[in-house]
Amino acid sequence: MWKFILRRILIMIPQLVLLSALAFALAKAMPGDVLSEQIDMNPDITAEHAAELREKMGLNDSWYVQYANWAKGLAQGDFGYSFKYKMPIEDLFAERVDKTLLLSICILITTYILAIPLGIVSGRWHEKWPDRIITGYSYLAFATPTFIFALIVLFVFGFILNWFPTGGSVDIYAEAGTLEYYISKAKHLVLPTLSGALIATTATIQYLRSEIVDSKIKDFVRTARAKGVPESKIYSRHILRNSFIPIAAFLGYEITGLIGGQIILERIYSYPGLGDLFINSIMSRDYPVMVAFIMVGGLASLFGTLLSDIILSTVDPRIRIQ
Amino acid sequence: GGGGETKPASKPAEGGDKAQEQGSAPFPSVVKNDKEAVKDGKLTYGIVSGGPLEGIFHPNFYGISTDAEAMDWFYPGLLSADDNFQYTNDGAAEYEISQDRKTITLKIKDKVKWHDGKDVTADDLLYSYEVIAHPDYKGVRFAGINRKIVGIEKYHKGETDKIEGIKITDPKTISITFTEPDPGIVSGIWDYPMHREYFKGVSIDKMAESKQVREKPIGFGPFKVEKIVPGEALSLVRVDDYFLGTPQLKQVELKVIAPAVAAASLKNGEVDIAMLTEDQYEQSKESKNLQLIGRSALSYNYIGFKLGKYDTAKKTSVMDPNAKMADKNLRQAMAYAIDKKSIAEKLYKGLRIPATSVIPPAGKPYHDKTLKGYEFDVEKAKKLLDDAGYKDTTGDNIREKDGKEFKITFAARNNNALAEAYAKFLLQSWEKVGLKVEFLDGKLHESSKFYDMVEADNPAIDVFAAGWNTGSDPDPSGIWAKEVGFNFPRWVNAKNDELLTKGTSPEAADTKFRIDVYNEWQKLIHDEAPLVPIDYRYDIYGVNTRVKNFDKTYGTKVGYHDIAVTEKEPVK
Amino acid sequence: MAEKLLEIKDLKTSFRIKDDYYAAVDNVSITLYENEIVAIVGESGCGKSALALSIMGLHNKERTKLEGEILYKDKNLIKVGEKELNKVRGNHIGMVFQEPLTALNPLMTVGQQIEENLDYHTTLSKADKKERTLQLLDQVGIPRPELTYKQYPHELSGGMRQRIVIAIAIACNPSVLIADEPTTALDVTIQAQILDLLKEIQSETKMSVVLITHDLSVVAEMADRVIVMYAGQVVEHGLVEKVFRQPLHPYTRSLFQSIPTVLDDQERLHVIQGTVPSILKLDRKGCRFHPRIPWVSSDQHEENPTLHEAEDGHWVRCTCYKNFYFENSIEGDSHDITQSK
Amino acid sequence: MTLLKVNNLKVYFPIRGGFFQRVVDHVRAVDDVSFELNQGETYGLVGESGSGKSTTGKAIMNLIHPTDGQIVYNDKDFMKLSRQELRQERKNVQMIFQDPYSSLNPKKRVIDLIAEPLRNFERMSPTEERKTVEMYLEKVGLSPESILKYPHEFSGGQRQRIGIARALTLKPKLIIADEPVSALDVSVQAQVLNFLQDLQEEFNLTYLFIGHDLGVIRHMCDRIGVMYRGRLVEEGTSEEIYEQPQHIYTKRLIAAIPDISPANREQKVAFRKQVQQEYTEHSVDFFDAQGRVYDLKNISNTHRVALP
Amino acid sequence: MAAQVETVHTTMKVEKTPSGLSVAWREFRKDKLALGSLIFLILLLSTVYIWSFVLQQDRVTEVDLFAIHQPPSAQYWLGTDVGGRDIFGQLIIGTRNSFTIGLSVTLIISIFGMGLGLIAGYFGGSIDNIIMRFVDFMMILPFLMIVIVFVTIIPNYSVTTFVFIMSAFLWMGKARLIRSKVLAERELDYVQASKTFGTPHYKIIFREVLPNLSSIIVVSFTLSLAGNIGLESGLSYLGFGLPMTSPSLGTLINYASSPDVLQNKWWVWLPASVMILILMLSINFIGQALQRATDARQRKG
Ligand SMILES: Nc1ncnc2c1ncn2[C@@H]1O[C@H](COP(=O)(O)OP(=O)(O)OP(=O)(O)O)[C@@H](O)[C@H]1O
Ligand SMILES: Nc1ncnc2c1ncn2[C@@H]1O[C@H](COP(=O)(O)OP(=O)(O)OP(=O)(O)O)[C@@H](O)[C@H]1O
Ligand SMILES: [Mg+2]
Ligand SMILES: [Mg+2]
Repeated sequence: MWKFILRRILIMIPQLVLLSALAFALAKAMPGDVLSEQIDMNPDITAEHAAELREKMGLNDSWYVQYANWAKGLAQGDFGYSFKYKMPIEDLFAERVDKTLLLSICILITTYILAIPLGIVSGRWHEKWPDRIITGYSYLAFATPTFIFALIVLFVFGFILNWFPTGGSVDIYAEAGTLEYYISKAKHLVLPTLSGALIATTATIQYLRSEIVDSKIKDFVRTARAKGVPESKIYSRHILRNSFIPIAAFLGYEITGLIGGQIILERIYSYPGLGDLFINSIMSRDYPVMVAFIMVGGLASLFGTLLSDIILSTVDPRIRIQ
Repeated sequence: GGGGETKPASKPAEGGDKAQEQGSAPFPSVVKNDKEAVKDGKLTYGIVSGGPLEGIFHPNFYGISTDAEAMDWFYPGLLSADDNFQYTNDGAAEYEISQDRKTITLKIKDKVKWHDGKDVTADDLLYSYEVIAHPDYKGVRFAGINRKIVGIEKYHKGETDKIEGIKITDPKTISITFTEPDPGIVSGIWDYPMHREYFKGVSIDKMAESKQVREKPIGFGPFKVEKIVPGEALSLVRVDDYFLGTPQLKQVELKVIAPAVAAASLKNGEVDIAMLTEDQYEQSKESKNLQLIGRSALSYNYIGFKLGKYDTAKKTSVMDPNAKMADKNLRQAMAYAIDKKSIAEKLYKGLRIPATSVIPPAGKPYHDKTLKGYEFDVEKAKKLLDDAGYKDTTGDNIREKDGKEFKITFAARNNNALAEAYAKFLLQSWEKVGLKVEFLDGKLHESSKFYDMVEADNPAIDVFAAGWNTGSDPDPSGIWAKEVGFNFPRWVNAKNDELLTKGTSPEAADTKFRIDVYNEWQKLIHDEAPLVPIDYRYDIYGVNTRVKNFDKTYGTKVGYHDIAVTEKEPVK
Repeated sequence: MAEKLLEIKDLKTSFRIKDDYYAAVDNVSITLYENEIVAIVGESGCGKSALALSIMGLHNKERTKLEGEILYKDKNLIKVGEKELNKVRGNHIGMVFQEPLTALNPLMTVGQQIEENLDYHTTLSKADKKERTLQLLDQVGIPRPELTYKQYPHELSGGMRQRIVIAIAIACNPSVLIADEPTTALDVTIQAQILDLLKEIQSETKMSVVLITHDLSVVAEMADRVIVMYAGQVVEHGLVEKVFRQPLHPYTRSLFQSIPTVLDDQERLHVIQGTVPSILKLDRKGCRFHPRIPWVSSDQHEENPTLHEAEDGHWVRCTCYKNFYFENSIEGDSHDITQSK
Repeated sequence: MTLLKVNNLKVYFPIRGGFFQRVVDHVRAVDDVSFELNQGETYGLVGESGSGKSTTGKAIMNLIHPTDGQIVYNDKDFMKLSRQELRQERKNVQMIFQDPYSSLNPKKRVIDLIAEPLRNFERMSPTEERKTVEMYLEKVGLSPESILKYPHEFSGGQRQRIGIARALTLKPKLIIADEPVSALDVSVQAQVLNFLQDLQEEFNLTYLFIGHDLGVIRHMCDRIGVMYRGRLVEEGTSEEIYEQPQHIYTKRLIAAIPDISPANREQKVAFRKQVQQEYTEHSVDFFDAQGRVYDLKNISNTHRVALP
Repeated sequence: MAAQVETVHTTMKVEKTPSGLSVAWREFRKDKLALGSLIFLILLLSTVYIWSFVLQQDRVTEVDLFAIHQPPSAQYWLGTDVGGRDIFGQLIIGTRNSFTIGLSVTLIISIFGMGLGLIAGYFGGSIDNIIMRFVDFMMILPFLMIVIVFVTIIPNYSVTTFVFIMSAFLWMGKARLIRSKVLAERELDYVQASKTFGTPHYKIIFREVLPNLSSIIVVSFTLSLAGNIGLESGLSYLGFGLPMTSPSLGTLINYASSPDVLQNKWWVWLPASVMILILMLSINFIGQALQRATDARQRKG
């Protein structure tokens, strides 16, 4: 097992190197740089001054020189410095990553909490009315653009009904560490989480449903029935456990999307997470941040796949990693 | 650019017009509320932004206007200005100009204290210069007139560690000497001190990320930062011994709200004040619990014509007589073809004003009121074109130049929701007078890319639509002088050079003289039309009816410490 | 004869296909007595599994219609509810399936799967259950029960798996064991072992075994009685010695003629024309075998063929058996059907 | 006359493992197997599942590349031939597959199925081709009208015949039949077996008949090789194998065959017990220290047994 | 000898199993929803495509400052947008564009993914290894980010380039799917059989294996078509959608990001949203019916 993980991690290294080079080349291929944006409508900076700043930031070097410098830094554990946010990227990420992760995990968990029972009902009563309703819902969710749904949720529950806060991650007056603080945090998470989760359920529902439909007619289920196992136990012990395997394996891939995956929600709910940072870094040509993002994203998906494989091998005795 | 340049407080200009007269839109620039203020009120201010705050709370380092908007509450400049953007002595410091108009001497008032209780000293201002001019400094604040301080370039190159032109005579007095008597000395110097002691031990390249800037910013304004929730909110409390008097409000919360919810947040009282964009304005117009105030911004949107190239080696713009847009008549015709009024009133719902000159009305007294700009006149446009030899010879309603196909390429930014309609409308307007105009690459461009192309004189671009923030200093050299890189039209004109020099000459210390110079200059621009201003913008604020003394008038004496509320809770 | 255990009366199992029901088991009546092995033989598709699954109530309820009676201890298993049925299944009637790989849950250990049966039918303590399981594993000839107890199905060979399936089926000492082609998927040597095992268990526990197979040799070695099915019906039925000594029904006789055995040295094998008709196309009137023996004229068949007791305890359907002959001397060397357009 | 010689055939499949997924070991699917096929005979390969029967067949067919050994057909060593030569030679050896359902491409019509080998090797006009196909269809007892039908429109036995017709089009001398009837019902099985015998007579075919049903093997084969763990344990005529098995494994295999006569029931059980006992007692004598089968030794002209 | 040459006709007929197409058709006839969807989709799309040729794109995208945000009326059937442009015209052209995009992307990724999947699966070994490592690498690329970068870099950004950019990052799933199926398929005897007849590899791949994957290809095609129709709407929200000269459903829906439009000007965004929904649903229903047809197990009784 450990050998397997280690080997996989070793394989990641060349992929990441390639990825970073690609990211750098792409970043440099984009027109403009971090100063172009700051110049926008600002007559105080002269073009000459801008040129001076570019030189200072090393923006005039060719991409491979910048890449070499960056790689050197990375080797020393330094991700680089954000030109735009004027701070080291580690700190920049550190400030926001927890919020994005928290939101994403809430969404992920809620998605599963919603999708699993729905998928089960749908699969169990396949082609019956509960299945039709759930399938209908999941199509609707699939076809609805996130931002429309999020806006509607926001207006209905935030403004019209006034049940939940409409932006931010926590009430500023709540004292950190107090119960009130955590309640406030939780309240702020409700709407973005729901908006994200309600329309993210489709894949899981459909997957689970078809897995259950498939599992239902498997021979071992018939064996279980022949043993006299009651129907409810047939589901809980036999059908569901087997149907969950692909879902569980999927978890790893889902984690891939956690980093910077909630841009739209974060924007609508003024939630200060990584998503905006990501778009902004592209818009403002903040190369080091862009590259760092690509790297972290790539790393996350690599670990996600690894995690999927590990999960799969732990839940499915047939796949054992030596 | 951002809000750092304009000063929150100054006394009303003598005999100055009220804000209403700055334009034709029906907005007051101050809220009206005669009710009794509630003691120790609490107010929520919404910072409208599509993303989180960057959280760089120091004038020397911040990058985006939302951070600046927050800083307005706790980190003003030392000097106040009047509605002409000339320094006054009402602020935290008084000033004096030397005879030769090369030296400005600031005296910081006694009760001006940092939020940690320490006095704001002359040395703190010096420190600020030492930082922004330092070779390790990576921000963009070392600009404008401040580069003309004696010896500062030497310091900037790292050749010396003293700035020759800045002298401290006593702990509260500082004099700054410039190499030439630039009129900008009374409107454009860097007057944000930096707490030297507080930043002790922080190296300059690490300042922007330091705790002193991000977590515990210290200013000397009416409110001080109590707590920051990174990216989303700040809570401020009043500074009881603020030198202009104890602020009325006890507590202020500044929080980021998404543009999409700004109107709704105002309407249900979630925030008391927030800036509004055009489409939220529509929504908020009807809200009973709101007053809308506005002021015309120090900016204008324009279409520019590429007339030449920037010669990097010679560091000057060079006009190309064969440029497609070289014909003045063509440019004027294109200007006449645009229905600016409809753009302002229909597309922008009256939140914009048709522009007449390249100094916006807010930049008075230099704004030339007599200029009428190019008023919409299709016939005139057509005639101009006909006369200049742009005639439709093929009968397809598209003009040819001397019988040859004539096609103009137009570049525009995609910077807001209406940008597409705006740019498309311009295109159609030109088509209506028979000019074939196409978007560069068939689409609008993202801002960074747009400026990159315009600045690099992308040969494909003939016409471009952009905007400028003029800042409070009327000197337009930064974008009009032939040497500067931002002279995007690459327009070179002897008269222009002359007037620009005149505008910053010692005589220009005389406002009257300067007004005349710039009026003449504005006319020149109008006639030559290297670029044509299209509209001026209004900054609109939605304000809850319980708010009192929120005044956005330029040069107002009413400061943030005067803001009060007349109800305990926001009106819904 | 011993006591009746299970009595199937006029069982008709029909599947819904496109809104219509088609019977795969058509009026089958079988009585199972204590302590005997009854074999059911027939070609693929003649309804053997459908019958077995009907007894266990394992058909998809929505698509299957069961008519007739399956009486076990005076309870009609067709009529009782799911709960009652579950008390019988696995407890009084056990079942062994054909494919030992798929019949076991890949995610549960062998131990868990056997104990699951005990969970629902006994009140044994945990320790007792484990003890019983180990004992069962030993009984079915697993060499190291303690080890196998913790293993997963995929870690076992085919023969071992089939032993586990048997262990599950007999965990609660059922009085009836239904084995649907328990050895078809296995090698000859393993088949012999499994059959021996079944036999051994049967003689130890005295339970009754219904053995479904298509291999007549297996029947010869194992069964006391044999039931020959064709197209959903029982066509011949009797004690093994009698049927094997003198098969009566044309179908049974053809079957015997068509298998190559180690012993006989016939040059050519008999070929039964055609194939077992699908339940959709089946002509349900008259003798169902008659299309496959076209040379026997139709008046030789009964109009409504019934089971006749040809000799004591030896039943055969339709009168055609009396006049049946093989077509020519090289028995039935005719190629079967070709497509007529 | 010897048609095919398999000399010291070895097929090893690598087992990967360790940190870099290197080959750590091999599955010796076929481990040094040699036998010969004479013109016109049917040679049977039997053995339990996984003993390497199919692998041997596939290696002869070049579907699997042998690790080592020679396959000499008509005195030509397949391993030494050039690609082109091999392609031509290969026509003489054809295969019938176990599963009549999966061995016919369900998306192709009968004509395309049967003509496939022809199209690869012969240039024929469409009419010529059609004629040939119809001819072979008739040979296997299917009406020529079936030519435009799809495989799913046929019964298992008919499908197997289509497969056989297809193998015949190249006029092979040797046919490798890998369990050609084990997926079929008894009645259909009889039909196919009879048919294979008829063809053999007509075309003077040689069969390598792979199977695990000992009844079928006995019925079909002249000589039989018994495989166990990739090795031949015994080889001889049908009589020799069935009547006088010498190797303990062969004995066990024979003993396991159920007897069709109910009367012999007790006897059979006793016999099996006896063989089993013999096996437990003496099996060590038949395998070397590693549990590997010994090399074959002649005990008569036709009979070879793996004895130490 | 004569015995086996002679053909014996008997009265018995072998059950005729229906071919793929007729199974699909039967499935459609069973499933009223799918049949309805199919008919509806054909009608809708032919209307849209024909109509969009009648409509002049230039006219539809013309800004009219005197008709901003008009509610539906006789002149503007579905009102106008922020630039006074006719929503109905944009809806028609937008539907055409969005569907064309969805279809093209799906086609490209199907062909490309299929090709690689076939090669990787059929040959296996190191070819498979190389291709799959490439696929793995493509999978870790941050899709959104790279798309945005490309959208910015590419000078002539249009429906065509959009399609290619999207396709470049969406084919991997297809390749994996096809590969896994081919891996299973190539073990089947008919592939082995073809090899023994000396059929060259490329013929085996395209003439033998590929037709047998047709049903799964068709099913995955329809399902991803449904998904790809709304492809640009998310990107439009972030400002990287299509230029206004090519109206799309995404652009129309994105007007809803202005709360005023969302709350008060339903005619701007709702029709496009509904259009996406019904397109997706009907394609989905068709896809599901096809899936049932390919998957006999799920076939309705
Ligand atoms: N669930 C079902 N739905 C529809 N038809 C069915 C179903 N199960 C079986 N059949 C049909 O019923 C007939 C009898 O099938 P059954 O499985 O009982 O045959 P069998 O004798 O067990 O054959 P085998 O030897 O192949 O197992 C066949 O024609 C089969 O196609
Ligand atoms: N491609 C392969 N890779 C690895 N091992 C293989 C491969 N093909 C076969 N084997 C192994 O080789 C051995 C022999 O297999 P083979 O298929 O020849 O057996 P067989 O005698 O034909 O069995 P059966 O009767 O089940 O068909 C088995 O252990 C099998 O697992
Ligand atoms: Mg069966
Ligand atoms: Mg085999």
